Amino acid sequence: MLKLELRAASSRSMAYLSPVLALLLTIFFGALLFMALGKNPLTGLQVFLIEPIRSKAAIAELLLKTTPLVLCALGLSVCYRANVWNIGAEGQLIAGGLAAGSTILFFDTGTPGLSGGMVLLLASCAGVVGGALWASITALLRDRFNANEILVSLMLTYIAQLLLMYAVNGPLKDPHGMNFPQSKVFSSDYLLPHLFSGSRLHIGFIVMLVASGLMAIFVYRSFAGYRLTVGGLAPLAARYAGFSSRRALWTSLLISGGFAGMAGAFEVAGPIGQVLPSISPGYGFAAIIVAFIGRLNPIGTIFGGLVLSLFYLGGEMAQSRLGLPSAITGLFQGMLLFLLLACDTLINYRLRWQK
Amino acid sequence: GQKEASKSASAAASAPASTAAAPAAAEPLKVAFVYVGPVGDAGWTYAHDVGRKAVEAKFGDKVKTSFVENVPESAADAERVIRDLANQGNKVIFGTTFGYMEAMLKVAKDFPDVKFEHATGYKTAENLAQYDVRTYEGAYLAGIAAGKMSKSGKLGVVASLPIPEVLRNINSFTLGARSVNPKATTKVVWVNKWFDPGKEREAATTLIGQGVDVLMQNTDSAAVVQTAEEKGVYAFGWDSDMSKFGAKAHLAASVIDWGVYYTKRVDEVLNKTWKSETTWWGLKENMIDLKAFNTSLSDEVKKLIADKRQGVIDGTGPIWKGPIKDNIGKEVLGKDAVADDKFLHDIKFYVEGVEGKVPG
Amino acid sequence: MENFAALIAASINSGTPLLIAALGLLINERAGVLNLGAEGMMLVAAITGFAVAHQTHMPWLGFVAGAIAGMLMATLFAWLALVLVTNQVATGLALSIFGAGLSAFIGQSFVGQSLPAGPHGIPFLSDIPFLGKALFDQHLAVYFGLLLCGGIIWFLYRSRAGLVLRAVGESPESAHALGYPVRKIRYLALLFSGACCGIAGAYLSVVYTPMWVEGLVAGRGWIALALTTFATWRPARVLLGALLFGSVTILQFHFQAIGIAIPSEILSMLPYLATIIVLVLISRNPDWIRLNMPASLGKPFRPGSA
Amino acid sequence: MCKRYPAVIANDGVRLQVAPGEIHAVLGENGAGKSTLMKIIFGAVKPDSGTVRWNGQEVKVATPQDARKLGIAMVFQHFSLFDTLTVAENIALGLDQNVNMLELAEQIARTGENYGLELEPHRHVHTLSVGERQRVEIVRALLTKPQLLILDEPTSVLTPQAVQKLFVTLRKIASEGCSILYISHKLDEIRELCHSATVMRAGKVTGHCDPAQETAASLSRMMIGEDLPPSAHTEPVTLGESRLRIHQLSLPKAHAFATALEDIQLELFGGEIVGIAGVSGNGQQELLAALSGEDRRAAPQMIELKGKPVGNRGPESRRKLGQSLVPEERLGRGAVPEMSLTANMLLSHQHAPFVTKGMINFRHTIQAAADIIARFRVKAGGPAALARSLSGGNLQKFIVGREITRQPDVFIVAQPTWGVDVGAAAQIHDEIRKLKQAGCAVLVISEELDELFELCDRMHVIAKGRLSPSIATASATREKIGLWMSGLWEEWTTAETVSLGKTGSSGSRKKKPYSNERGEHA
Ligand SMILES: Nc1ncnc2c1ncn2[C@@H]1O[C@H](COP(=O)(O)OP(=O)(O)OP(=O)(O)O)[C@@H](O)[C@H]1O
Ligand SMILES: Nc1ncnc2c1ncn2[C@@H]1O[C@H](COP(=O)(O)OP(=O)(O)OP(=O)(O)O)[C@@H](O)[C@H]1O
Ligand SMILES: [Mg+2]
Ligand SMILES: [Mg+2]
Repeated sequence: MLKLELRAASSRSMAYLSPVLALLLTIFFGALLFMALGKNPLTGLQVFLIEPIRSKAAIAELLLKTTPLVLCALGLSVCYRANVWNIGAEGQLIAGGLAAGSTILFFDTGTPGLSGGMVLLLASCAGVVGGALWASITALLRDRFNANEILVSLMLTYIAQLLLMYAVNGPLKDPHGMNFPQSKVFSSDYLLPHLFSGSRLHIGFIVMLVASGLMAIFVYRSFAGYRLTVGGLAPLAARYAGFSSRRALWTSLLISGGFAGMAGAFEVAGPIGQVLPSISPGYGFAAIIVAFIGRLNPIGTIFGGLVLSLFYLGGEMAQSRLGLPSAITGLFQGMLLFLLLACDTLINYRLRWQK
Repeated sequence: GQKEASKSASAAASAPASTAAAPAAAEPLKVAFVYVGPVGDAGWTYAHDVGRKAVEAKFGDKVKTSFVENVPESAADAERVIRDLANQGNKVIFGTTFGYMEAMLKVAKDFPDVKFEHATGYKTAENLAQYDVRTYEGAYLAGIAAGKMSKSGKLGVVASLPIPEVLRNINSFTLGARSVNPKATTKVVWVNKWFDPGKEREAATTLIGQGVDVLMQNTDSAAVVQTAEEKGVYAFGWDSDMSKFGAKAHLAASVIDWGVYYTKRVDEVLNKTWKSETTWWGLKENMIDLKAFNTSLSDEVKKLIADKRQGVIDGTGPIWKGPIKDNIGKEVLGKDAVADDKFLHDIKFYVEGVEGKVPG
Repeated sequence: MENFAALIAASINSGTPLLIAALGLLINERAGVLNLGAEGMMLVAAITGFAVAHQTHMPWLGFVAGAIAGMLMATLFAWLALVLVTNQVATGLALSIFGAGLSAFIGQSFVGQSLPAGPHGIPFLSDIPFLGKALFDQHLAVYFGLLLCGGIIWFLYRSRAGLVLRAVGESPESAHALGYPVRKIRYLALLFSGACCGIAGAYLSVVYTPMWVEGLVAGRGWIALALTTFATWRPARVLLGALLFGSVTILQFHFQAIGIAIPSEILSMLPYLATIIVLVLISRNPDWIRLNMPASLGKPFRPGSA
Repeated sequence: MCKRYPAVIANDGVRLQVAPGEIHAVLGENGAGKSTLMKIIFGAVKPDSGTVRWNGQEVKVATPQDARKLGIAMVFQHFSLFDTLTVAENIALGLDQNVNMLELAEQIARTGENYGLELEPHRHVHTLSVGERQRVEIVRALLTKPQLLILDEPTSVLTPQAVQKLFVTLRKIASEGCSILYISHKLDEIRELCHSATVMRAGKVTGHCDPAQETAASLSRMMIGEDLPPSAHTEPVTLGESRLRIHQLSLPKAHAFATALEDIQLELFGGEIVGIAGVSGNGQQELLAALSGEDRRAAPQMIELKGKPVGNRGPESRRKLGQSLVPEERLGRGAVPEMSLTANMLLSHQHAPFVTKGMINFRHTIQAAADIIARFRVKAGGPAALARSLSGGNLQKFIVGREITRQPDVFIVAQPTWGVDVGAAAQIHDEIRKLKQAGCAVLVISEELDELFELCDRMHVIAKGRLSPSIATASATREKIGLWMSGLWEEWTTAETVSLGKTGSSGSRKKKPYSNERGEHA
């Protein structure tokens, strides 16, 4: 029988190999799935994995979608490092998007006021603050009342969704929009500048890259990052060292909410360009997987984000090119996360044949 | 290409040439549909897909239709999908839900030789047309049946989102009912979703619990019909025939026939006469009708409905003709005034007989 | 009066899937396993149950299929969390995400399909005025839920197996030292909970909304998880909580129908707000939680690594 | 018996024979393989090879159920009790057949009477004292009517008086024909109780003997394989100023399973080592948490560090005042298992140049970790080794080293040599004495009386959350300390404690009441 045996020290190489292995296994099972659906597995994989990155424009789309995923995952990584199980990035993203959208709408009145750049800066800040505020509800209830953050943050996601619905049905509704539940379209001054003409990839992508770098420094070089990590790995050791678990809770949730809010702001001020009743197709949830694939490492999340973004686009391609259901994306996402967890076992254990 | 829906070219080669003058040996015209939900077998998207099939049936191998379903309304995704469809060589693209408007506007700019058709919106461009259907006419006729069949005089509507279209439908339904039973009242429950059978069902159950005995819904699933069947009250099919979800409850269905419009527009593209315009068709153009009558409806009721229908079509009996008051007593349409399309597009109130307050 | 009976009936109806799922989750949590995958299990069970009921025209078979699907999902979880000793929180999240994807995938061709309504009510009793309508005009699964609750009370507090289960949740190390097969017991508890979540999922797709749509469960799995905390892991309180949540779900529509002028979006928030409020009220007292919560909840156990 | 673990051979061809009615001791150092052998006999661990013969018959004991069927019962080194269940339920779980709870309660009462092990069946275990829990374990074992009773270090948590009581019970059980396998580190106990002994070292049997015939020294030679290293001699030190003063420290329970602290008085001067003895679970953890700053509920003046009220201050501000503390749990509290030794340095080195402007100076930290590894002879794969890859003793040396290199004025250490081998223990004791020489005030909290008698100048005893007056080690006896461990001391009567208990400016009081005694001891 195959037996697991604890390694004396965790394997460093396995920590990096595990996501790769999980990805390969996912692709393997994916190929089996395509076969089961009566498609040529090679064509299937080609459409699912290669098609979305065939052209420059396609790659720009991939990177565009990577941006909110990575931003959310950056914050979630910090949370999970600190053993704070925030699964409400989706709600924080919505709150951020709502705040940023409201800010832009406030200035975008047609009369000359602040410059577009200024407004976008303000809107991004509003997004960060909005997301952070939304996350702070979770932090507050956990801190003051010991309420489980997993459930609270999730319930707040549903509530944020309805709040957004309320906003676009009420205060933010476009007065000239035939009473449809959406805001007016922002004037082009108040949209994030594009990086290349002809693609929708906007400056938020650069911000995301910079943020990943900064977060890497925060996590691995700063004492504040160290405190969070200790709190997550060994809460008692953190207490012994004098690191406040409350502070860790608040810091990680605020960082996480801030980044998710930023992602929401960038979506609203970027590709969407107005406030709609739905501004995210579940980036906040997919970011959970991104964070894990990225090893809770800020640079790693970029790779995780690319993979998940590829899955999203691949699912769309599989639908439009092969006539496969788009739900295949969710299946691939779930499969990847599962296989990753299974492969992660190999970091601390080795496989042995035993009678 | 997308979901290959047309027959293979060789098999269809011997088929008789259809109405349009086909350019010799030309590639088939590629026509794409973007759906917000899954096709399923009832409701909004299903009705569009019936229309798509009508296009196929009519033009055979001159066209090649395809669709992408479940495209979220958030502009970020819709834009990419529509752009991809344009890149794939589709020459006509139908976007079948309001939420695609901005995305189609943006993509239309970049593909001047592709014709874009957007449903239920209001923005147009050189190559972006708008089309919609007067669903409220169906609602009005349903209202007549409801007014006649209700014992309690309490009607209910399970509603999606408080946009003018839905308010118009609720109001027209009520106007229809009160035209035959002035005491009839309508209760409205909003589920804030276009498609959520669970909530639609809970809402319907609640309404029935409040004594409502005829239900209408302005949502996309058949859950309301099903619930009505279970609880022994009446309901209507919406957008498509839903009688198979409740044979006893299903009084009739307000059925949309998008095919009328789709075939006309595709024909125009084939003939190069396509122009960007705004179309709002209804009973007159056969784009909507109350169909699939229940056997329990008496001939007298059916006759009444037929008469009113004729009145709407020939303009002798307009639905929105004053005096009409809103439900707080303010007159919104003076005596003998007939509402124009602008008025209809701007409805933000409940007419007299609808209970409650418009949300928002 | 009639209204009120209908309200009670609707609340019971909407509380039932919560009750059955939460009772299952209570058992695995009592054994010390935290399974956040309830939503995923329920989704997969819902579509499986629906598909089977739809194809065979036998609703009861849908329930069986749902239970089996739930058990298979639980097995997947067990393999990771018990055998590979993965982090239970992460694994549960994975199960939920995977379940959402898988159910949408399986359900693709069933979207918008529906099932006929099944038989309802207890003969004679359902004819009693008021009470009949309020209590006895329900699907049989509702009464199954009540029986299950009673059964679990007996099992946990009166049977030896229940004692062993509680012991495993309290201290798997001690239970292991005394020779109890901890992993096997936990696996059985997970299977039971998978079956319960499966039945709850099937109830949603076969009885409650006899129709399939993506995401049909709509957060009920999570609310069921919150219910176990709310109930401080006591079955009788789960029953109470399920009814409470059931009625909150229904009340939002009721308020609209009777014309209470609160925006409907805000009313739709009620169940989620209620979950948060209840969590806050219950968790406020750490001692209470600590004395009631299975001490090993969510902590991985690997035999022989004491 | 052979049993191999990845890192060690826990049992290497072990033979052991026990006669009916015999009390047989198994002794050996930490990690010698005693518990492993017992678990194999009880079916809780599967051996790699080897056989068990029971009454001359070869038997297969695959599970504890099998063992109980044969008539083998075991009381584990670490209690296997369930806190939130009642005594009766706990006992029922140790029996294999379904029992009626009422009958069981009766049986418990009867057995209790018979052997002097009284218990209330309906109480929840978390409300019991450690001694009572031990009784639950023993009653549970006895109710299976065993022919062989295994006791793995049953006395490590008992007061000397309770140990005597237990011995009476054990002798009675043995006299009824039941064999007993008795594991203990306490050589005098073994010499008093046991008829025969098997000595183990590093997984092998190194000898059999009649313990009554041996001396403690000869026994320990068999265990360790060499003579105990002589402890380093230290020069007498003159007492410095008051460094740590605990004044009327009372803390309610932080949670249901905790012990409340009640009116604790203690004063610690530079250049002395003070010990706190006591059975575990009597408030040591709570006191330590209050002293470390992990528990900040105390009023500021209840704890004074070098004259500054710090009762409500956190660990880092106490470190800044010159306090170092070694907690009893190494993995998880004293060190983060999944982090490198370098990273673990930062737990208590949060000041420049380790951390400057919020950023970690890794070069300096790695160097400091490497220095500790070298100076304290820590066996580790370098500063990058994960804490969990170190053996218990080596990790303890690293942590003690880490705290000592902070050059503290006050050094508090809990269980300094728990599970540490003799060599390492001697090294740690030496380092502690060196600290004292350097004028540091040292507080040692330990359950090992031997250790305290060896190290300390004076001692307190903690019992039920209350702290006894201090007593000079030289005038203390085991009996007296044992008595105090059960909470029986006369309140504040001795002269020295009266003077210590008085409030007033402690800084001015340079006179030390017992410098002579300490001098003698040293
Ligand atoms: N489950 C296990 N996995 C790996 N190694 C183990 C395991 N259990 C025990 N060991 C190792 O086996 C050796 C013997 O352990 P054992 O517990 O039998 O010692 P012991 O003589 O009882 O020591 P102590 O006096 O500390 O109780 C030790 O080195 C220990 O680290
Ligand atoms: N359960 C276990 N599984 C795997 N390795 C272990 C286990 N327990 C201990 N080890 C490893 O075995 C080695 C010896 O550990 P152990 O704690 O038994 O040492 P020891 O002999 O007791 O030494 P010390 O006296 O310093 O405590 C260490 O490298 C440790 O990492
Ligand atoms: Mg041992
Ligand atoms: Mg050791």
